Amino acid sequence: MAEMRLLDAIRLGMYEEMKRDARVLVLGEDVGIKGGVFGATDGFYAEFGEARVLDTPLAESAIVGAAIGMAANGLIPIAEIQFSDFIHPAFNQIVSEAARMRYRSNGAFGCPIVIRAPYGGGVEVHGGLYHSQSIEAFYTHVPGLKVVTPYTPYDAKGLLKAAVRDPDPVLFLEHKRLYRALRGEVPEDDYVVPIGPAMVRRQGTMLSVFAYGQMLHETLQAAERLAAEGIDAEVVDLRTLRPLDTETILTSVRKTNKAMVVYEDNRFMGFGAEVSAIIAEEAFDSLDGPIVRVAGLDVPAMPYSDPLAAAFIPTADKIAGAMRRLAAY
Amino acid sequence: MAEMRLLDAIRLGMYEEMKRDARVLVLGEDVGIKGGVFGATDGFYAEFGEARVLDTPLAESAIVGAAIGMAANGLIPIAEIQFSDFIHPAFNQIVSEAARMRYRSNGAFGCPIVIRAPYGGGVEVHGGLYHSQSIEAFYTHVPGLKVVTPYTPYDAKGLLKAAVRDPDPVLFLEHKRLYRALRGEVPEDDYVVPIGPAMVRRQGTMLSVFAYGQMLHETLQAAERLAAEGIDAEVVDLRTLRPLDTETILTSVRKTNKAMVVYEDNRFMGFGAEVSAIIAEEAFDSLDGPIVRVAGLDVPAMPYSDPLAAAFIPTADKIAGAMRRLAAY
Amino acid sequence: MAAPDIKAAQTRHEALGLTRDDLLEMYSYVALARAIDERMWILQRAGMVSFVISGQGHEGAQVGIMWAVDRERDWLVPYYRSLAACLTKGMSARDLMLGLFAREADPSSGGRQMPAHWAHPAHKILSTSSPVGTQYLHATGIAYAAKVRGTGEVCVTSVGEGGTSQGDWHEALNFAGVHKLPVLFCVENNRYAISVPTRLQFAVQDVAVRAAGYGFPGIVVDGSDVLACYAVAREAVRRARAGEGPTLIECKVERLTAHSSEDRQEKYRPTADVEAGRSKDPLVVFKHYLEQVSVMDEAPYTDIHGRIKTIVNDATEHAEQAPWPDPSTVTRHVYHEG
Amino acid sequence: MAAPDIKAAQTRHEALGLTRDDLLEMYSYVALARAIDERMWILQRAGMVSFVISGQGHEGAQVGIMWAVDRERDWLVPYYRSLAACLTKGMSARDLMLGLFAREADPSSGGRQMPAHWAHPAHKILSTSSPVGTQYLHATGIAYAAKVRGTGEVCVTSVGEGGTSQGDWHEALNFAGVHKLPVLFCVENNRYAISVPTRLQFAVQDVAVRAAGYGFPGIVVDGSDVLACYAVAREAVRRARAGEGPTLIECKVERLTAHSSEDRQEKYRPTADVEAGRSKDPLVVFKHYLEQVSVMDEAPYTDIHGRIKTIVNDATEHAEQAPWPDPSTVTRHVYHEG
Ligand SMILES: Cc1ncc(C[n+]2csc(CCOP(=O)(O)OP(=O)(O)O)c2C)c(N)n1
Ligand SMILES: Cc1ncc(C[n+]2csc(CCOP(=O)(O)OP(=O)(O)O)c2C)c(N)n1
Ligand SMILES: [Mg+2]
Ligand SMILES: [Mg+2]
Repeated sequence: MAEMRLLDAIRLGMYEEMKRDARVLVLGEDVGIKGGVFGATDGFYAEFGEARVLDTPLAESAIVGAAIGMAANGLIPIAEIQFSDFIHPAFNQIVSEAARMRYRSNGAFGCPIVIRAPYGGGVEVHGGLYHSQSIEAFYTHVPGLKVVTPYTPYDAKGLLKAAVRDPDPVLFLEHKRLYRALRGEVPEDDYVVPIGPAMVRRQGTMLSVFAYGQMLHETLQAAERLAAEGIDAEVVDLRTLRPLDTETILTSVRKTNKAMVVYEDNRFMGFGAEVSAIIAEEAFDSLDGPIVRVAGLDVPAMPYSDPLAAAFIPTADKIAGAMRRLAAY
Repeated sequence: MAEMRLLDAIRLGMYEEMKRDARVLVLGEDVGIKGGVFGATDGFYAEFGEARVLDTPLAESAIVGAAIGMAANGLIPIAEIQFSDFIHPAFNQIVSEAARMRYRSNGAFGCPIVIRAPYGGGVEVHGGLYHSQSIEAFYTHVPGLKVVTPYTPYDAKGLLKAAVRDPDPVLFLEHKRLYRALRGEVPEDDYVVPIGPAMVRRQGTMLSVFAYGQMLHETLQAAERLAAEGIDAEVVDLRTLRPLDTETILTSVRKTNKAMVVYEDNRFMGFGAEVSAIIAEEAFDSLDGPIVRVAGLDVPAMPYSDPLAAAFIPTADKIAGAMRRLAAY
Repeated sequence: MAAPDIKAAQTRHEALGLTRDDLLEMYSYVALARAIDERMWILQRAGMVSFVISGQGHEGAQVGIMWAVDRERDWLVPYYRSLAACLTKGMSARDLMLGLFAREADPSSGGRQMPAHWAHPAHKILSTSSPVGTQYLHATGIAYAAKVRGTGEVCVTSVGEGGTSQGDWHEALNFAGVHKLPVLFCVENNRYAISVPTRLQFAVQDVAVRAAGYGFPGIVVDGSDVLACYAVAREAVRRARAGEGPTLIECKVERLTAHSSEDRQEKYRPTADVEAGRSKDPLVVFKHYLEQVSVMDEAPYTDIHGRIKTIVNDATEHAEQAPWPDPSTVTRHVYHEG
Repeated sequence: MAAPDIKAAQTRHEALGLTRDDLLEMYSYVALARAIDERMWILQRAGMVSFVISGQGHEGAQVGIMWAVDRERDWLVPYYRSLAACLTKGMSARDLMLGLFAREADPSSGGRQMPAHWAHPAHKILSTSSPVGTQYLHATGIAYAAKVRGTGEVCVTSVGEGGTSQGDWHEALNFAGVHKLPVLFCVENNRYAISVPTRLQFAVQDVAVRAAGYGFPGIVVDGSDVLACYAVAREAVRRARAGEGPTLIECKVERLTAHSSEDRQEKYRPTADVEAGRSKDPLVVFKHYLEQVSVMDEAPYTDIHGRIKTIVNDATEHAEQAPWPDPSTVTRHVYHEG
């Protein structure tokens, strides 16, 4: 069992799936000889060749649109969007086409594609307005699509393999700050982490905090600090954002009676709104306090200049503060 | 003061603005000689000429992208998207460009454009999967964009004129079922309905229901029926979805202590999630019951075949049922 | 295009290796497509169905092109005017009528899509959407898979001339050109995108010239000339199978009806223009050719149109009596049902 | 392109109506752009700034083209390699350095955007984003407004050859062609889109040939030849002002650095290929020309480079000492502040 980074786990997951199944291919910008701008497909070109490790023209709609056709004709494409910020030109192909192929054909045609997209920002990402965005809010609204975002290297490999084997389109979101930040145990064997179930990362009794990606990391740090203050928080890793594991969310809230959701994306209409709305409708009787959202600011995106970037994003400090207030409520 | 339909009020609003200000122009598919597929620009071509009533090539990204450039160089474009379902190819131009021009230039450049889009469905619309959709969830998540959707002909003209005069990009959503369904008083004079404030359409004491567009119509009918049963509901027309009039929402909930939101769009991550989340966080102490959402099904879109379309959409009946349950809670 | 004189004409279909029976079968498809189409309008006017969008005027080009493909092996990624192409590819009149009536047994979508959104897995006709132009990229992906899997399949797709303005159209041609993919990109240029004339759609006479910018041939062909379309498509299919890459085929056709049952074309289209279109009616032009080469006369004509009448009546009654979708199925097939 | 012999050379710039002073000024812009660019890399390597993306190799084409526009009246919609174009259009070295350091006084975005996202309302340089290709449509809209408002403005925009694969690129050329808009569509073809070579980007040798599909001229020009670029742009500007429509200008240039400070080009680009590029360095090529026509010798050279050194040092110090944005301003300018 090897220790590795999230990025390596994703690469390994893809590598194993390409070895296992000749129908699997990767396509995107710079995924070939360069191995991707983050190195997720490093070495694939030499190993699998140009036909299965395809440097596409610079056109995201074509990357997704062609992948849909490839899937219709027997391949299993893993499309890499270089930065999630650049997935928008493919919005119509994802929403109107990939996500609806099965429904509109009454089950006759499917669309087994995986769309990988590095997302998220932070001062150390230096991504500015167009290399920092969270995009899950747009895509989790789309029936027919599945949306996952791993936190641990173990989940990264397991969820990636589950995504490749899934008969429906999966948007696989990878937070850039997690790529190299943490290492974790990743078994060599062929395991999958099922798409769907959330995971309680920290057991607690006084409040439930729901998060994913980098914000889960910040939340866990905040929870540790608060533990020292005697505030015992439960922290849940949502992992799969659609279909969402409502049961695990409600079970946790019914236990702690207080709920908070943390996300990096813009607050208004961000993913936390749905989590909050589900709790407000289905666990109302269990609530002993308001459902709190801690999120990114409602400005177009994270600015580049360090002081502005720092002002945009929720940190362990901000999260801990909000948890303290909710616990004391 | 003339009685007119929503469609006529929108046409009148555009007509008056084009008369008033030579910088205003309309562009889109079939807006010229044909006057638009719904007739919203009927007669404009003859009156204002081809340069200001522009039939564009069949390309939505170009319609919005060119409008952004026109606005940067002194014009005020009203871009018509023929059906809201077809706005998606312009997603990148709207989200990455129009909505960010001001923020990314630190206030140096603006983007005064209006994007009109007929949306929504229903059995009598016969629109199927791609001529029925609600799109507000995607665009209300975008800081820098304003999103409005009128219910009365009076509001339609007033909000349209406010949108044209707004220095920022405004997405103007027009529910197709309201185009010809209702008539209402529309003054000849040059008034605007400000973007922002919501409007209480029905005063009530026992629960608050928030809605907009066609669902507001269904909700008002449901409220009348319930009144006969002694259930006195307050009904609020949100009208402007972004920036949202949080004050009016919270004031109403603090009065009735029960909240419900109705929308035609898919339930999961639909606009009602944000309304619910705001209430759950800021009016928690006032709540005597769960925050209920009544919405469209979580299937890709409204199917064409009548029985399936009917199964998709919330009706006055379904809404009344949910109101009864909440009132009785 | 003036009617070719008999000598030339005879050499035409013979030169193409088409028999008398081929011609009559091709004619039957054009005529059947037209008959189904006309029936659809009648049903819509009678209020029995709520919407119709038509392929009248486009049938000749579609039958000519589809005649050049292997109907078992190859793919079709159609658009909403591809009625004749879908018929030729193997869908039945019943299949099409079930879609018009939006019944449960509609093989295209089970009544979920508007009419004219044809699909059929058994006939390798991919499900398409309403947003114009997206299908070009799906055809490109299908062709890429055919190439890397070595299946020898060719993919035919089509769109109107207005659809060529979409970014996806460009991205598809570019992608397919880079990889020399086995795909036929057809443009059915009927001079209007609803009401928008070509002069406001693009600044060129023939959109086919754009193929040069993608590294493959672009051909302009008279869409009312079934044999000319067949000839062009046959060469394009040959190139595709030989690994020589895509071909862009622009068929000049006429829209013999309004855009759809929602459109009133009198408002933007001069009567003279509509009338002029009639001279390009492929059904008339093809029949004329068959008469000239004495393949068609009273007997086969009556016979063919008699059979067609039966088929259309049967399809209409079948679809009309077919059950509606069960409302409870509205939530099915959002995701794979394991 | 071999160095032109002196006789031809003299006639070249004289034939273009350029004086000795023009040439020296043009050279100064190329050299200043290069000097700022090189300083940016030094600062990034020294860890004083976090990111740099470079225009090295593209400066000659940009200065040549911008020399043909009216710097007061006309518009520029740049891309991230347009450093020299922005300088020539009127931005100062300080303006550019303030952007690199992301300081409050950065006129392009107040430090909100990554470096190389230049903008300046006073100089009619539109703010651009990172998504490749979107700016082509903005330039088209600006040109449409210029046409209907009768301002006589011309709009210049640019993108890399990879950007030509985007749907927006096609939609912009098509729209501009239909309305014969006053716009110069420049493509700076440096043979790579990060690591992707042109053979995987498009199937044509010269992407300029696509202009024929939009009804206007497409010109290929050696981007290391400042005068050739000026000549082509001058004619394109004349056409634009005369209402004759757009021109697509493909400048063959070389990327003399890695894609950006994040890229390691050794992995995908042979050293020989990088070396070959040096022979197309516009700074060297242009200096060589100026020497041949004895416009450049010791004196002006020392003088120009002396001034440039001062300018770059001043701009660097100025930007480095400039205040950071106030965090509280992060929420400003989402909407108009009335
Ligand atoms: C993306 C998109 N925009 C707009 C529409 C509405 N619409 C449907 S058909 C059509 C015109 C298509 O014209 P053309 O491509 O020439 O095909 P034709 O109908 O003439 O065969 C339009 C604008 C659509 N379906 N999709
Ligand atoms: C829509 C979009 N997709 C991907 C990227 C990431 N990206 C930035 S530059 C670049 C390559 C651009 O190549 P080219 O257009 O040739 O311009 P060059 O950098 O060579 O001048 C890519 C893929 C982006 N910025 N925008
Ligand atoms: Mg057409
Ligand atoms: Mg390049």
